[in-house]
Formats: sequence, structure tokens, C-alpha cells
Amino acid sequence: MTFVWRDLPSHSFSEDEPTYYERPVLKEPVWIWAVPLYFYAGGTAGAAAVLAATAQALAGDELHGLVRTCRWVAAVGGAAGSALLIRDLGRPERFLHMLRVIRPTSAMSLGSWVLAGAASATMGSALLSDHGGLPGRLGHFAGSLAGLLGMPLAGYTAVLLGNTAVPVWKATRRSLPHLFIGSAVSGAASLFGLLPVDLSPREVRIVERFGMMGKVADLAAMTVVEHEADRIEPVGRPLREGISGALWTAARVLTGASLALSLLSGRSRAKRAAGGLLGTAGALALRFAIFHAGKASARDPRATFRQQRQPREAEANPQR
Amino acid sequence: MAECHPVGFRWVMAAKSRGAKVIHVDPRFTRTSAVADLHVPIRAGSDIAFLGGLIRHVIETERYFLEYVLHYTNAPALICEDFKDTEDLDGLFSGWNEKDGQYDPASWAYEGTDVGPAAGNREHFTGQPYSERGTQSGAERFDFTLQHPRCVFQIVKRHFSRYTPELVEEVCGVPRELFLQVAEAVCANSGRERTTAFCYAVGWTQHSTGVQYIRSASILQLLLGNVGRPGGGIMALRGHASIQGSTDIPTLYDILPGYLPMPKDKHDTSFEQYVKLNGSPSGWWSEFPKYAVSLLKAWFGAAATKENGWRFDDLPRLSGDHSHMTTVSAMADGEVKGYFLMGENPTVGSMHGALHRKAMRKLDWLVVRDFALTESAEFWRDAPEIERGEVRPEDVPTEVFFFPAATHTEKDGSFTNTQRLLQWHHKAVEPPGDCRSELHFTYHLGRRLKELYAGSMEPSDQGLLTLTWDYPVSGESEEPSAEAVLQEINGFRVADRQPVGQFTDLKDDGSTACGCWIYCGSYAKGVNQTARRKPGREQPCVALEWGWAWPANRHMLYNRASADPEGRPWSERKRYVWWDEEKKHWTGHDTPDFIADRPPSYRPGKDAKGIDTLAGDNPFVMQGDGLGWLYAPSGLADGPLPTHYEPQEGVVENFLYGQQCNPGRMEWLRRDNPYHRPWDDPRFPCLITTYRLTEHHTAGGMSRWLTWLSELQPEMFCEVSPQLAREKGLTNGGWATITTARGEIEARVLVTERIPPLRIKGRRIQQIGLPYHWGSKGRVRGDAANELISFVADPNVSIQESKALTGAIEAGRRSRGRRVVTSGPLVPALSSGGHERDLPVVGHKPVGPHGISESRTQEGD
Amino acid sequence: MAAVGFFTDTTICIGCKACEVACKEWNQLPDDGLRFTGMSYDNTAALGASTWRHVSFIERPVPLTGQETGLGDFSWLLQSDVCKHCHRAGCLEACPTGAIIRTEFDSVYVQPDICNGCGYCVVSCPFGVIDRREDDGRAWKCTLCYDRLKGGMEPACAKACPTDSIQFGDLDELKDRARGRLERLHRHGVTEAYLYGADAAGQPGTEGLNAFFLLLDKPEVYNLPPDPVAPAMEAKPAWTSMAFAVLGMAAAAVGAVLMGRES
Amino acid sequence: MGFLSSLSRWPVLQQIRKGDVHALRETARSPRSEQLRPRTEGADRVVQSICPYCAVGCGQLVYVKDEKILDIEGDPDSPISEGCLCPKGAATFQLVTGSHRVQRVLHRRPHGTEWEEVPLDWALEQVAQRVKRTREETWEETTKEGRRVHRTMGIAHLGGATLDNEENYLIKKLFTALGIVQVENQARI
Repeated sequence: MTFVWRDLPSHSFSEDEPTYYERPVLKEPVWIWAVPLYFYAGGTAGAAAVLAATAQALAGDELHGLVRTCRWVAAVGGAAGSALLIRDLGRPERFLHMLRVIRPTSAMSLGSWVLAGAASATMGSALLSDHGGLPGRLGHFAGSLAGLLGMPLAGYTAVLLGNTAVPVWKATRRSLPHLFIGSAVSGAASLFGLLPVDLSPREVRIVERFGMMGKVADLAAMTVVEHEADRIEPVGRPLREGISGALWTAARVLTGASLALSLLSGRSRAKRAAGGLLGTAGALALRFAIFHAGKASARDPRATFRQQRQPREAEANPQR
Repeated sequence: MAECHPVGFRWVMAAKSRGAKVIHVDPRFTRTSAVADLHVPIRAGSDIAFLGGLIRHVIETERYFLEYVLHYTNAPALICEDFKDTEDLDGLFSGWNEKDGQYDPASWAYEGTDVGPAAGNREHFTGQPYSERGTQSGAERFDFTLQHPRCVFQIVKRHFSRYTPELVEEVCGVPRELFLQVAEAVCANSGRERTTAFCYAVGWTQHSTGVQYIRSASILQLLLGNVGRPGGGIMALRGHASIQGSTDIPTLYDILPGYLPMPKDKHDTSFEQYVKLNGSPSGWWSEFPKYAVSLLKAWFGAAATKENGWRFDDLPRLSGDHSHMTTVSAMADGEVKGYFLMGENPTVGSMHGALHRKAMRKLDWLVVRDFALTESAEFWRDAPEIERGEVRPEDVPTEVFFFPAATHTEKDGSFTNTQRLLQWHHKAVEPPGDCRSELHFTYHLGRRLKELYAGSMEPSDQGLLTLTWDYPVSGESEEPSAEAVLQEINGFRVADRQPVGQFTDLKDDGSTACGCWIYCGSYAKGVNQTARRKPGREQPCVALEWGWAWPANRHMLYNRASADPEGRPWSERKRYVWWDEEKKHWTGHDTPDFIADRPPSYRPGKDAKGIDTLAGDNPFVMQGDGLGWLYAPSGLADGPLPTHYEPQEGVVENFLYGQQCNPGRMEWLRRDNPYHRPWDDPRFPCLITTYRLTEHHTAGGMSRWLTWLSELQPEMFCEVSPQLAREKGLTNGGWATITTARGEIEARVLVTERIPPLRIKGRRIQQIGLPYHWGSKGRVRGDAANELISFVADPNVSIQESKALTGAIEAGRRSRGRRVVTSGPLVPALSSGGHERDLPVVGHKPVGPHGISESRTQEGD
Repeated sequence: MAAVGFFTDTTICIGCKACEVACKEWNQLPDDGLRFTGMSYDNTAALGASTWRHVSFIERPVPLTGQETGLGDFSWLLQSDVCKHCHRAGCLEACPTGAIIRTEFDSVYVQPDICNGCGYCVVSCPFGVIDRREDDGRAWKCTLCYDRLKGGMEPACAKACPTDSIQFGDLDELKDRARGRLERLHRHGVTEAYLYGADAAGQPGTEGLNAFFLLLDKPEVYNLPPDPVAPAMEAKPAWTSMAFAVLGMAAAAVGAVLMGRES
Repeated sequence: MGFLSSLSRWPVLQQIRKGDVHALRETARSPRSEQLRPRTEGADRVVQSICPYCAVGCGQLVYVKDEKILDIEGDPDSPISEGCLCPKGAATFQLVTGSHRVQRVLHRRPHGTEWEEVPLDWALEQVAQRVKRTREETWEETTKEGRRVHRTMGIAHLGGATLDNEENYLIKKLFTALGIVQVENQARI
């Protein structure tokens, strides 16, 4: 627990906007670094699976290298994501309890089923699709399934955050999915720039376009998120101040730089790698920014109170 | 009350929900204040002025319960002509003996007669009643018009006439309007239809005038007719499970079980003399011989005979005050060699911990019995002076035995609660390891000592050798039977060992034995009455069948007063005990505290003796005259009426009299017990008061080791006002050092408006609140507040003054942790020019051994 | 089984903390740290994984109606806080494992044999009640003494409470009692008194609390949210938004693949 | 088969079978939850006791199983407390079962720096001998003024307010018979 030592506690009592010794109302998220990392991994895996399935469906054989890489990225992302989530559990040995029930009210429950399905599908598609015959066909089927599941996989984490009591997450629940999807696309595409795989120029172009669209969406969504959060002053504060604020700015700068780089002409490996690095760092920074913003927001009682008061007062219903 | 007795407060809240008005008078705004209708902040140590103001208000506005006052109190009694009030003598009553430094109460007596008190200093009674009515002991002359200038009523009226609301405001810091609200509420809620109750705890007793605090409340309640009636009374809220029991069956030096006085060397030279001086020719104490003989029969069995004075001479004699602090001073001077501490932690819980430790370092041996190693058990290696290197463990010669104690769940026995109710607790499990009950320890210690002394012909040893000590034991650990001990306490017929049913069955011829007469009946009919557990909801609210209340299962003392002189309830609403004319018997919701078949109309004849002197309308049966004493003609060491004196260490001069402090107070004039200037000490400008918190228990032995309680109040802290915090640079949650001439302690700071500065005579007085639960051991630690407090006490009961003293506060942690006992003077001495505690005549009080200056020695006469 | 709950009447709370300790005793909970907070007499600070009842102490420079004090404008509000067992419970609806259930007593209970410590309930509680215990890894909160209820016993805190500030019982009956009490207080001029969370109308975001309170000042004063909402009640926009975003991603993928071909 | 039966207990299957869309109630309940009972139901006996802290005298119930205390809570039968306890009373369980309790007799020699564990019998005998020695050394039959006092001022006692009446009785009885007058307790403080 945190300690608040204040001068003259009874004097510090504010009749207009009271708090309880500046204590938070909410509990801070107990999640560790593994969770934002999972957001990244899951997003990347989801976007990669979607790209893989799309590429497979539209131009299967021509884009074999891209599909294969995407499937492996998705598989590794799904597996690593699962591992990260299990790492974060208070009782990791009970990870299977995630599949005990399906709770439509719980984004995490739905997400767990999605993750379970997506991780299996991506892994199946990665392992099997190189084979011929039935396994190969199964692999491709799994790849399509992975593409379908990859969509919610990339986005449900935003809903998961939005569906909490944490003011900054709650306030941005409409824009956060766009941000996460944009960042997932950007992150996945950026990762390709870092991978030591040989893609055809066409494949490189596809990845680059995909990534640019992601980055543009990402940067646009960031602005919307800020706008949503700032509607109530203390709610948006974590995106401007502290560690989360710094990470948020870093995410914007890194992603912006990555986008700028990809807009420059030239397709050198080094340029791609640099763009990939910036994009990846941006995607990671974004997830950590959102994560820490949530922590800071939960700690701020005024964010909680005003978020609930202001709409009410706006309704000219000044009760209590 | 909500702070220290939350479950007791349950009933206050129940009353409040039914419309009762709750008034809380306290220097601090506490958890009680939080739910009170009215909170009155008062300067610690000024309650007599406040209560005196209420008394004056009741008299001046003629709101007293006239019929009650006329019949049940000594208001109409005339006092002898020699009596002079403090109003006449600048703060002294008549009878101050300059040479001996104490009062001679002769001039306080009723005109023409000398009456012994029901309690207190019985040696005030000469044993030679010179009443015209022969053996009757009570006032001789009365004025039922209450107009005679020497009648008690007029004396009381005059005495308190200066205690006006204006004076209350000046002395107590209580705004006039607030005081008048209290006064009006108390008056409005008294009389035939309504009653007012007062509840108090050690905030009233721990003063050098503590007894007179309670007397003030008694006078007020008697005037208002609030004693012996439901919803009335003065309720002592006591702090330990059986602290009432340990007063009834006293582990106290000055009394024997059932409030029989310990014999005194000068007066009680024989059993006959003892009975004569301590009994009473009238009132219930006329039964004294029966109780004394039965006690000695219980202790010495067949060896106690009429011929040998029931072995009265085997009892040790008192030669003065041998109370706790006196003992500790003697110990510090090397006179006490061995010390038993049984479930008590005085280095934290008693005043001036360093002096206690010094005393314990002078012991040859110390026995500590407790649950855990307390500060007192480890005084030789864990104390401020050890930390400072002033004392090394190797230099402490005391041999220490620590015996782990059994808990209440590991032994049978009874506790007596604060309402005199005995409740048996049953053993649930065996104690672990070597943990044993005190019953086990005491019994086996006695058994071994008897063996060690077997065959001795020394007179000193005959008491021990003839002591009855044959309690049945059981189990592997040979645990004695608590029930067998209770049977002895209850009493039995010597011939057939059948239990006695009630104390009226006790005899003075040696045919009955009884270990404590007021507990007689607790084992009536051979049944452990204290273990009765008829659920409360299955019986009327007085709940006579749950446990057993002394005396005779009477839940309310003096409840005869709940009926009018004719024996009818004062009102239907306040019906409690009444006379049943048909059955010729007292009856009611409670066991009547009166002679069951004595009709209201009974009047004693001229030659009535003993309890026959009690008239049918004398509810206060323990008094020689059966009346409630507005004015105490005897029994008190510091005057027949309460008078406002300032504490030993005050912030202001006494407004009322030249005499600053209680002239009778006990002081310990020792280098290791320095006092501050009586008032206005520039070194110690703040007023300190100490208290308990809900979350801890006294010296912490039963709470500081428990996580569930420790986490709720984890550190020693001091409460200060925002203004004081600002002045001294104290920050909330930071540290402060609080200093007196005795020592310095550190505490966390809690800045709060709940401890307001008071305006006294235009001056702002800052108060510092200190809970006293912590010490250097346990799960949570902190400095002990009692390190700051001096040895100074009330003269009647030797209870220390810890609720009002002066001190200083500074920001920051203590750098040194000094104690005057080991570090020498902490502050340079001040000449107290112009600041005298006493009038010149009082200043000559003699100083006895160990620096003790008291007003209760028997050396004078 | 009828719904049961708590009615905590803060106007008669004396801040003794018997509820805190009785809860710890029955549930055998560890301490929550032995540190001085400087927050009046509140050293517990908040509800948490090891503290399921918490008494708040509020020193206000505001007088209490019906109370007169020599301190002038001052009062000390005391309140025993607890899990609200909301009708729409954030934690329950967030719990992915089914560890948190609504019991036959209509209480919200964390099954310790199921909870895997995912931590989602912690952020989903709009009251900041439930928390994960570090050494244990599982989420804990007030169980409404589920085991005791099954044995026909009342919860330990309500049983211990010396002034009946904590009342336990049939929810409908408690609400009647609370309304009666409120009416009485209003009659006595304590117009600032109100019920917090007694019904869905007053607190639509939770549809009412099974543990509701009678308060004397703004909820914020007691560290209670003024208008809490169970997150799942607002889930729809987020899911819709995600659906659009995801479709956008698919479109982007299609676009990228197609654009790649053109070049 | 174990696998099948455990599969059939898989809540999600029940959820589907029962059409329980939300799975917020019984479907998600574990066998442990179903069998949950208050631990006091398993007590061998319930002993009526009284709170050992302050003098209000609240009733307590002590639940015992296998000679161990399971739980201590308020006794609803008590007309004084009606089942309530304050925080101290509610913490009684920890008071009597806590690890803070010393369970062996300890002895600190004169000038010693440590405690030593000693047998109970030995310690009791030593104390008896110390009492005898000190008593004999400090016996005072008469005062300087020649008044008979028949006592020792060399031994003193403090404590008793937390003890039982029966214990206090034995203490007062024995110590008075030994000529010890300095017997005191918390009531003075």
C-alpha cells in the first residue's frame, strides 16, 4: 500500500472536491510487464495471421514466403503471448482454468478462448502448411482459421482494457481498439523489417503498405485517444505526465519516425531494418504507455471521481 | 467510552436511538464524541470546577429532587460549628495540622456525633461514638427546611457558589453557552420521570484529586436523585477483565477481601480493637465482626479460635502507605529484595518507567508471569538506559524467573466485570508447554513454602503453617480446582462444610468460614452461580440469571432509592424496586438492596443496634446513617467536599484559592522524580494528557504482540493541534520529541483538530495527547508515554496523576532518549519564585522515607 | 434462497474496527502491514486482499447536524467499508475462470480453489475492493462469510459490531429498515443523510448494492465512487469499435496484398 | 472413466448443456464451494468463556476441535454483549494461539546477558527458596517505635487485574500469611 502523509489532514479536507486523503479509489492493475508485452505479441500475432490468411486467400502460391513468415510470426506470437499471460498469473499452474467457462461479459474470457484457438491455429498452420497432402491442407485451413481468430486476437485486448473501471482506459474504450489494431498492424509490419528472412520485393511492398496503413491508423488513433481521454482533465493526464506520458510521446515519435522513414524512397535492407526497429519500439512503447497510464489513472482519485461526476453534472442533475 | 469500552457503548447507542442525549466531556474529540449529541472540550485536570459548576447550577436554579434530597441524603444534617470551608481559608478546610501535614477531620463532623465512613479512611472514626442516642451513629440535628446555615445543604451551596458558568469558562476553557447546555440537559433529564447517568474511567481517577472528582459527581447525582435508580448512577468503566474482582478480592495492600481494612500497627493491636475501629455501631458495617471472623476461619481453619483472636495476629500490619509507587521508591532505595509481577508490565504501564527499572535493578530476584517477554521481563537488557550505554546488562544483579502464563481459555475461573457481575469462564484446552495458571503457580508455591517451613516454631511462620491450603488438584500438571477456591470464597458452615447461601447467614462465633463476604452466595446451594448462562433474551433485561452479581445478586446498588420514602416507585417509567404491602416484602426487577422485610415505615428505636438502626427509608445501607453523603463528615484525607485544585504540574494558577494543589496529595520528593514548576513553567508550556485507544490494551502485553491489533495502531504517536504543529514545525506523519523533567520520548505526529488548544484566562493553552500502549518489545514498538510522568498521587487511594501534566514538544526524533534516573537532570533547575504549590502552612508537610510526603501517615494523630 | 446483504449505517459507527478484526479472525487473514499512515485513526487505509472490512475516519471542518461541539465546525465521520456485492458486479462479470460466482445468497464469492490470479477482477471493480494477494497469487475480497451463511450463521463483522452499525439480513427487509432510518434522520433535520447504493434507481451503474450504506456526505468523502458502473454494462461500444477496427485491418491486409500486386 | 467423468464436470460443457449463457452462478461453482461449511460445525465442543480484555465482560464462545481452538467469537446469549465483541475481544483467538506466547520457563542469572530455559519444577523450587531466604532476611516483627507489624517489606507483588478472582484470592491469602503487605495491582493504577 502507498502512504500519504499530509500536513494537517483535517485542514486538507476540501468540501468542493473531497478525496479520502488523496488515496486512490481503485486498485492499481496488479499486472506486470508481461501483460503489455503480451498486448504487443498478441497484436502482432493477430495482424500477422490476418495478413497471412489474406495473402493465402488472394495469392496463395505467389506469396508463399510472406505467408510462411506471417504464419510463423503468428505462431511464435501466439505461443509467446500465451507464455507471457501464464507468467503473469498469480497461480500459473491454473492457466487451464481460463477455459473453465465462457463468460460473454468478460473480455478476458472471450479473449482466452480466442487466444487458445488462435494460438492452436497459428501453430498448426505454421507447422503443417509446409507439408503436402492432408496435413498441408489442414495447415492451410488452420491458417484461414488463424486469420479469422487473428482479428479479435489483435483487438480484444483493447476491449479488455476499455471494459474496466480504470478511468483512462474506460474513457477511451471507443478509440482504444483502433489504436491497438493500428499498432498491431504497425508492429507486425515493423517486425518483418527486423526478421532475417528473404522476401520478394512484392512481398516487401505488401508488408510496407500494410505497415504504413497501420502506422497512419496508429497515429490517428493516438490523437483520438488523447481527445477522448482529455475530455475530463485528470483522466488524460497520464498520457501527458510521468512514465506513461513519456512512453506515450516516445510511441508517437518512434512510430512517426518509422512512418516517415517508410515514406522516404529507397528500399535498402538497412532502411527497412531501421524502420522496423523504430516501428517495433513504437508499438512496444505504446503498449507500455497505455499500461502505465492505466496504473497512474487508477491511482488518481480525482480522475475516478470527475469522470463519474462530470457527465452527471452535465445532465444538470446536481445530486449530492 | 466508545474508545475503550465499545461493547459497553452499545447500550449508550441503544439509549440514544430511544431518545437519550449523549454528552461527552473530554479534552479530546474521540470516537465517543463522534456520535455524541454534545461534545464539550475541557481542560484536562479541571473537572471538579466543571462538576462544581453543575452542582451550583442545580442548587441555584432549584432543580434538585427535593424529596429525594430531604429523605435520602444528609442535606438536612447540621455540621459542627468548628467547620470552616475552603472559601474561608483560601483553599484549606478547617483541621489542617501544620505539624503533621494532614487534616484532622474532627471539625468536619456532624454536630454532636462522630460517624465512621463506609469506605475510605476508617481510622478517622475514633470508635467512640458520643451520640446521645447511644450506639446510633448518624447526625444528631437536622433542619428539614434546609435553611440552617450549618446544614449540609447550605454548606454545599456556599461551597460551590463561586463555581459560576463564568468561572467554569475561565478554569475549564468550556464556553459558557456549552456549559449551560450541559447543565440544562442534566437537569431536564433528572427527576421523577427521568434519570441521568454519568460514566467515567481513569480520566477521572488518575489525578491528585481523583477521589474528589468522583465525589463531585456523587453530590450532583444525589442532588438530582439519580442514585439507586434505573438509568442513573455513576458508572466506573474499568479497563481489565477482573480489575473489579481484584479490588473486591484485593491484590491491594490496604484491604482484605470484601473491603475489610488491613490491620494497622498503631490502631489494630488486637482483634477486638480491629473490630471496634473498623466496624460500625450502625448501618450495615455493624455486621463487620461476622465477616472478619469468617474470613479468618476461611484462612486459618481450625487453628483460628475465639481464644487466639481467630489468629488475627498472624496478619501483617500496615504502618502507612505501602501502595505501588511507595513500594517502587523503597525498591529503588534497595529495601525490597524480591518482586512478583503477575500479568502486569509496569515499566510501560506505570508512571515513570525509568524509576521502575532502576528499582528492579536493585532487586535480588524478580518473578515475571506473562504470555510473552514484556519490557518488564527484559528490563535488564532492553531499555532506554541500556541503549544509551548508561547501564550494562552485566551490571544488573537481579535474578529473573519468567513463567509463561496460561490464558483464560486454558483455565477455569471467574472474572468480575465493571458492574460487579461475576462470570465464570470454562477451561477449553490444556495450556501449552510450561504455561500454567496463576492458580497453579500460587498454589504450588504455597505448598512448597509450607514444606520448606514444616516444623518451624517461629512465630513468624505460624500464619503460613496454619493456613488452610488443601485444594484438590487434577491432571498431570496438578492444577488446583478453581471451583474449590470459589467454594471457600463463597463460604461454608464449618461443621459440615455446606456452602453458605448468603452473607446474612455468616456468624461471628467461628461456625462459618467465608473468604469474601460480598461474594457469599456465588456458590449458594452448592451451585456455581457465576457459571449461570440463561440467555439474555430468555429473561427480563436485568438478567438476574446470567452470572452472579455481588452482593447477593443485586445488579444495582442502593436500589431502595428507586422507590419513594413510602416504598412506591417514584414514577411508573422508572419503576425498579418497591415495597409490596401485601406480602410485606421488597420486590421488583432486581434483588432489592435492602433488608427484605423492613417496611418503609420502620423507624429504629432509641436502643436499636446494628442493622436495626437502618430506618425503612434509609437506602444507603452501608453508611452508618443510611444516607447518601453530599458532605462527607469523615473518611477522606483531603476534605469533606470536592474543591478545585490544579494538578501537580499545571499550566495556570489556581483561580479559586491561594492553595494551588491538593494539600493532601502524595509527593515523592526525590532527585530521580523531579517536578516542574507548579504552573507557567517556561520549559514545559504544554498540557499533556494520556489515554488508551480502542485497538490496544493498557501496557500492550495483550495487544502489541497480535498482528490483527498491531496493524490498526502500529506506532506510538502524539496528537497535536494544527496550531501547535505550525508553531513547532511538526508535520503529520513525521516525528516529534516530547519532554518532561523525567525523560524524553519520540512519537509520530498526528495533527488533528480533535485536540483543540484551549483559551484559559485569555491565554491559549496547547494540549498534547499521548496514548501509552507502546514499548520496546512486541510486534509494534514505540516509546512509552509513562516515561514522562512523575510519581504524585491522590491521598485517599494513592492513584497517580497521569491525566494532566506539563511538557514540551519539538519536531524531530529524540536524539538522546535520556532519563533523569540515569542521565542526571535533563533541564536546569528553575527557582520557583512566586510559584508555590502550597500555602505556607501546607508547605511544611513532613517528608518520610524514600522522599514520600503524604497526608495519610498514622504517625500524626 | 433470499438475497441477503449488509446495511451499514455510518451514523452510528464508532470506528472501533471490531468488524476489521472479527473478519480477520474468522477468515484467518494476515496483517496488511504495520505502518503508521497519519490518516486520522485509519492505519488500514483501504480494503484489500487481506482486509475485507475497512473503517474510514474522516475529520471534517463541517458540523454534523444535531451535534454540538466546542470545536466549532468539526465532525468526525466513521464508516466501515466492505465489498458491495453489487447486483451488477464488475469483478464477477470480468472473471474469466468462473472463480467468481454469484451464490445462492446473491453474494459475490471468489472461489479460492478456482482463481488463478489473472488480475482482471482487480481493474474491473469500480469500488477498488478486490485485490490480488502478493504471496498467494489469488484474488480475495469479502465473501459475505459464505461458509457461515451456509451454516446459518451471520457474517463475522455484523455479529461483532457493537453498535449495530453493520446490519446483516434479508435484503428487502434491510432496505425497508434503511428507508425507515433515513426518514427518521430527515425528520430530525439530518437532511444530508442519504442511502448509497440501496437500489438501481440511485445507482444504475451497478443496479444497486447488496451491501449499501447510509452516508452523511458526498460519496467521495468516504472514498466511494459517486456513480460507479460495472464495466460490462458499457462494453458494447468497445466491442463495436473493435469490430470496425478489425474489419479495417482486414481491409488493410487485402489492400496491401492487392496494392503489392499492382506495382 | 476418470477422464470422461472429469470432462463431464467441465463447467463449459454444463454451460452449453444448460444453455447458461453467462455462467455467473451455479454452473461455475466448484465442488469445494458446494460443500463449504463453517469450520465451527466440526467443533468437538463449544466452551463458554468471558473476554479477557476490559471489564465490560462480554461473553465468548470457544470452539475446540482435537484439543485445539478453532475459533473464538461473541456469545449471543450474553445479556451484556449479545454476541458483539470489540476489536480486542475479536482478536482473542490470536492472543491465545499466537506464536508470541513463550512456552518454556526462562531464567536469567544475576548479571547474565541471556535467558536460559529451565524446568518448571526447578524454577518453582528456586522461587520458593528465594521467598524463604528474603523473608527471613527482612522479617520485621516490630517497628523502631516498638509497634508489632509481623511482616516483611522485602518482598512485593504487582498484578492481578487480568487474573481470576480465585487466583487473586490465593495470592492475597498466601502472601498475607507470609507477612507480605506490598501486594498491589492495576486497580491502583
